[in-house]
Amino acid sequence: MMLVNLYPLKEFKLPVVAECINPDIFQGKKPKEIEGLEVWEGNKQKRLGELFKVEVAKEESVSEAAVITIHGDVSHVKRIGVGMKGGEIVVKGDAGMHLGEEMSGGKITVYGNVLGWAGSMMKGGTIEIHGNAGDYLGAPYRGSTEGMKGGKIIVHGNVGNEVGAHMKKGLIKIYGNAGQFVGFRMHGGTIYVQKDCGGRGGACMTDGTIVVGGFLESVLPTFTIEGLRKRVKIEEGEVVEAPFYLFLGDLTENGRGRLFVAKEPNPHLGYYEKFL
Amino acid sequence: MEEKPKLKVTLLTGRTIEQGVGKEWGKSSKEYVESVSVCYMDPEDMKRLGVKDGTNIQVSTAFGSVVVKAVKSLRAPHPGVVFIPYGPWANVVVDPETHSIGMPSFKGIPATVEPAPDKPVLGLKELLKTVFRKG
Amino acid sequence: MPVVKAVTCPVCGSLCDDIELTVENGRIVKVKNGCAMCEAKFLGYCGEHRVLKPMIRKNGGLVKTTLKEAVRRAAEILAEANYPVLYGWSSTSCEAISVGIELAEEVGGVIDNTSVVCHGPSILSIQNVGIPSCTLGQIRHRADLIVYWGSNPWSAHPRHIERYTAFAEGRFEKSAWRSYVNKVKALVGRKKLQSAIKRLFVKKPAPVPPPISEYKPYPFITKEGRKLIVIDVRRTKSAEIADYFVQVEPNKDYELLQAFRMLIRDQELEVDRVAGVPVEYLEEVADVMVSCDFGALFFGLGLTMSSGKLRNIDAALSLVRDLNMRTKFIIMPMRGHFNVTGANIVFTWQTGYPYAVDFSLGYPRYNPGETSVVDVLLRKESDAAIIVASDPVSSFPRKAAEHLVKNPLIVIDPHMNVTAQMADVLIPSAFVGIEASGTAYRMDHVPIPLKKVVNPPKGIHPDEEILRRILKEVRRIKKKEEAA
Amino acid sequence: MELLIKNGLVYDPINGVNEEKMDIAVKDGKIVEKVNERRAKKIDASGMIVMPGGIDIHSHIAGGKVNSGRLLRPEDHFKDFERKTAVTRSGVGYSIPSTFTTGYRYARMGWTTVMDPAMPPLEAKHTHEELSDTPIIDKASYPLLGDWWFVLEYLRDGKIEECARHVAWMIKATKGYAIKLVNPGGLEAWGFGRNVKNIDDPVPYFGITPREIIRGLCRVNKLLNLPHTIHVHTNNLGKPGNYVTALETMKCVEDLAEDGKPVIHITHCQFSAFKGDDWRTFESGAEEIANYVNAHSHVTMDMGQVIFTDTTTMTADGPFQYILYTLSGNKWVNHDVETETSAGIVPFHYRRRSYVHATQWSIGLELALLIKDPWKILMTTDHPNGGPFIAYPRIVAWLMSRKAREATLKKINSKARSRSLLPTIDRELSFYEIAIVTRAGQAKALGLKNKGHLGIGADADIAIYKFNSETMDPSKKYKAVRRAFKRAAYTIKSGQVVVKDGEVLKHVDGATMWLDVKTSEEAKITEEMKRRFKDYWTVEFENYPVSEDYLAISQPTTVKADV
Repeated sequence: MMLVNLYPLKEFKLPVVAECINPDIFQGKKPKEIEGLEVWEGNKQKRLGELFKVEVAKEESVSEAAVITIHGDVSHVKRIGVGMKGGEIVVKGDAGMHLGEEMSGGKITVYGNVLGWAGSMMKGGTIEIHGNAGDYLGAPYRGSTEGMKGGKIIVHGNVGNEVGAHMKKGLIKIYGNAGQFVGFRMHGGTIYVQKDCGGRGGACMTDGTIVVGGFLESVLPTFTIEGLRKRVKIEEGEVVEAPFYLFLGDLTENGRGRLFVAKEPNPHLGYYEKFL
Repeated sequence: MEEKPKLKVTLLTGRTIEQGVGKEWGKSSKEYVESVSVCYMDPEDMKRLGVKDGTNIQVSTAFGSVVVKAVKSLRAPHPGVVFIPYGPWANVVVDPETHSIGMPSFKGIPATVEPAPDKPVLGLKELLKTVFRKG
Repeated sequence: MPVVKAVTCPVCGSLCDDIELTVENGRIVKVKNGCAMCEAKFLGYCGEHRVLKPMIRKNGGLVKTTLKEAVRRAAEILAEANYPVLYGWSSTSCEAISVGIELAEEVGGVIDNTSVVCHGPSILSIQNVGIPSCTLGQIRHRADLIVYWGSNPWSAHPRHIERYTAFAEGRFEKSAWRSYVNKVKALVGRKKLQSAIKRLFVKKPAPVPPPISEYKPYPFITKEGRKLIVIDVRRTKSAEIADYFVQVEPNKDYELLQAFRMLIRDQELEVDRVAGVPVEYLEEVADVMVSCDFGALFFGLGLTMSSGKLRNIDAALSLVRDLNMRTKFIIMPMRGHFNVTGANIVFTWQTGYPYAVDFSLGYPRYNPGETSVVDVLLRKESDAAIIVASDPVSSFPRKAAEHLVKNPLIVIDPHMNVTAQMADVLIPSAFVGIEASGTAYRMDHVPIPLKKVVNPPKGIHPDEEILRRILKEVRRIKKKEEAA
Repeated sequence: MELLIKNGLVYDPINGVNEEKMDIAVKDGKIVEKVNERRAKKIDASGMIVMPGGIDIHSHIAGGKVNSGRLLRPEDHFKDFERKTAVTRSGVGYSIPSTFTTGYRYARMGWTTVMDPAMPPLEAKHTHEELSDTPIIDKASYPLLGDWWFVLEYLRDGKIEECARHVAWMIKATKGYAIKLVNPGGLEAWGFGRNVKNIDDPVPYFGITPREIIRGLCRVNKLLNLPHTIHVHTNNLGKPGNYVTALETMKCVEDLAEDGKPVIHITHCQFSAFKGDDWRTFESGAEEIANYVNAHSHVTMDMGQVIFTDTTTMTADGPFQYILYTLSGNKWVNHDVETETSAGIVPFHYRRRSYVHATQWSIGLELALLIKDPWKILMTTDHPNGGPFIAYPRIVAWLMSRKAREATLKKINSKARSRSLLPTIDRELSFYEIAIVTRAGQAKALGLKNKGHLGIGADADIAIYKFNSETMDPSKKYKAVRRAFKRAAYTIKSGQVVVKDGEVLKHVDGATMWLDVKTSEEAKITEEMKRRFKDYWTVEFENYPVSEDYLAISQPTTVKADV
């Protein structure tokens, strides 16, 4: 296994674009070669070694995928792990936008917060964020309907708006709160928000599952109540044992999406029980 | 001590024709300043708060606090909704959150309004000096 | 006295081009056909707040300098910057915008226009849904239903209704204005007509439903001909001249729009009210939408800026798209600045993207939220800025403006506006559309020429010319650096 | 500046030159008899093909509709970008490239003249602003006139000469090059969400039929002596069974032809050559169309070839685009233009595995191969409707090589493959014929006297491709043909070398061509027009025309009309 440690040489102020921080790219490269990889700081092209101290800790076998550990705040560094197919990235600090965009395998772990578009257009692999995540987690690029197609994103803190927009497959679990428009226009897959959720959850969804464990201000008028459920399964080995309202929608899109909302924290939804 | 009346409201900011006209006369013009350092309120809300047309009030949000003149809205009723025209005064209190779409939140911001008859409405220069320490 | 006809008004996105100006001794003395904002612009543009000399900040204060020196200093700032912001562009000509984009590319900066804080969200949703639209003449000729949603044309686009919508005269649809006028004719003499109309405008009691708390289903208008509906959180002046007004609870437009989408497909709602409005009432409005021959929905910042932002527009666009299954319906954003549409258009043809374009990697990248100016400022990433024909310090939230002001700031503007007062380099420019010619795009994408009516003050150049000089100087500096 | 291209294998069909090893001399932007050998810059073209610069008779590259398509599709651009270089501007692709990139990409393939085929007159300034920002290539644009209220009313009232004068005025006012008709009558009906069903279905409120519009404008075109014929996008485009409409459209002007000269151009004919009652029974109508065209001489057409890729459809045919939206569920832009026309945009992905798409691909090639005379069927993709123009090298390969066609046939929908006529067609176009369908024929159809050939006095727009046609068989080496056309060895525009080995060396402006149509009775229509102007449009009369300032390089051609 190849272990690479990256230490930021300074506090970044300008945006840095560092697509090269990717286990597939580091794999089999010598420290000098890694230092020589292309990055951009603001409008200047630089080498990775100019911004990071590169330390190759272990270099035993070339066959196994690399593990990259970033020590420090890289919240201004964008596009870490973009398109990665295997290996692992660990960020001990905050990470910038587009973390793990279009990744298809491997794992990214962040012990800190990340900005928007983490796991955007993801196809496989795992992203685990121990802090908060920004907007558009797992959502596609502007104008695109190619949402998340696979893989798993776990966030232990809160997330912003439009989590899992256009999602087709895969799983997003949020153990904190989520912003508005969770699962906007989603077509499949599962999104679980353990705590509270901003409004408009499931807007324009056509299929897939959204589970809200906490407070949801209101359900869109374009959803219809389907029934009460005693428990909801999130994935293999994770079941939430509590009564949930089940809504179906979004009817504006002739959707069959399932929106589970915990009964107990949402007494205002008791209104719907008359339809059951 | 008597507790000051305070009103929880939703703050909208936006265009008015006065601001639109004032803007064309120039941003340092009296017309412009007078058209944007005001807060339109529902007359019932004003009664509740004990302020008259022209009384100074302090509008506060999670992002800042600014003193402007209360003006009786001609578009009432809209209880619980106050309106400040676009401009430097409004900017002190609007929500900078863009939700990653580039646009801050200029409308629908939770705010409180309280009478501030003793506090002055800052002029443009003073306001800028206080906020930016430049100019 | 010479009268210049068919002048285009450089104020709002309606871009009225029928203005007649009387010019006397090189000054505009009379404005015909314009609204209040138009008059203020043409009569007041050259007021006391005009900047007449380039200025540079020295020891904390702005001091006069030469154009050459100001251009040199501006070019230096931009050439040295690692992540400059180039912002504004909606109140200048397409020709100037074009040079601005070339400058942004040359200095590897982020170029953004004011649509980012007005209809940027609309554009983002257009990129998801598309937009069924048309030019304004189509509405004038054909629309028998006009809806303004979260938009107050009376204040922001004063002649919109009269020129293009409810009160305009079309081939297939007659002006609803006439029915008002006829009423007045019977009462007053022809001479007093104008003032009577004014009175009618101000005093006409509109059939306004009671406030939200006591909403009752209201019998819908059975009016023949064109119908005008206004939907807003406040009873604006536009709402008063409407045939009908729907008052929506603040921040609930999304729910209302989605509910309409269901109703126009004859689907049932399980709730009694949406956004504070009883469902029976909404059903009536939905019926009117479905049964019109040609409907037009105009939306304003009331939709793009309230909670839900871009997705409010997503819903509005989807609603209108869905309505086309039943009838002809179009939708159009009410664009504010006179050439904000042009800024989007020029940006798009040159870079592929309508605003928030980042050239730092040498090619156009676009992702509002990431490459948009307010976000760049809030993340404190930029290290210099040039502002052209805009006043961000008076329109951005304080936190964003603070970072803008902290770094070297170049301002090109005819006026001593709020941002200009914070500038490190201030270059006064000519008023495009008054002192300089060019092209602007109306809110419906129709290009209209801007006229040069009078000469600018001595030594004052159009934005285009100033930007060209800066670009040339930047290239000179960069060449020198490369040689060194 | 003088230039000498030596020892190339020259293909110049207009002058009957077929693979002749000869030198081409260039001076001051024109082809000349000879130049001073010592002074001239020399290009060694031995073992290479030399042709006139490519011409595209129908490619949506500029204007409101194209730009709305760009705006609509950031996801189309973000992975296909071009960095700024010392000589070129940056930009993006893919199916709707930004203007600078459009110019460079055409030039890289050796194309030097491109016609934008759909200009809404009210927004003509926009088209010209973009054309002026499209470097290197020469261009022109066709104003959309088939649903213009003036035309409908004059033709309804039988005032053909009045109509002609107004059309002449309009071509001048918009700086246009030809009369464009799109779904004539259908676009006016679309103003109220309707359409016309066939060429004899009256236009609501106007009392005129598409047939009358087509015939009327065809006669106007002749009265005005315009260099190109009317350029027609047929009614019912994109609908199963529409080959009948295409045939009727061609037939309806048969009697207006004289001396065997073409009087109508049916554009992107593939989209109008559908047989069947619905999408299930859909099949190719190419044979029927080809039989008609082979038997008549009054028609030219272009292919509108489909490429299997993700592209963006955009036409002035609002009702067609709406149908495409309902079929695909993709995002949809509609833009109707008052008193004139409409437009629609829908992103579209042509898939090999789709029966309909694969059959469309086949139809385009069937037309090009079954129509015997290459001067009658020109190569286009109706960019970006069938696919982006950067796919031209692939189409050239398909036309020249049975093997190339078979390679693609193998990968398409099996039902489409079994019904395709392509396996029964052995024809393979020669380079001489390729030079016709991509250059000479295009120039002839457009009436461009100085383009599409390498005779003395012609514009020195020249493409040189690295393919030795003497030693290599394009039928077998079709991949080499593709490579050669993708990156021209040299592109010469107005006598300047602008591309070498597929790299752009120079950013130069191209000209915008337009017609200055002189009517004998100089239009007293102005007063009349001014009056009606206010009724019909929402801009002032004097703000309507496009001034020459909007054209980076203005290149008018004077045309003397018979009215």
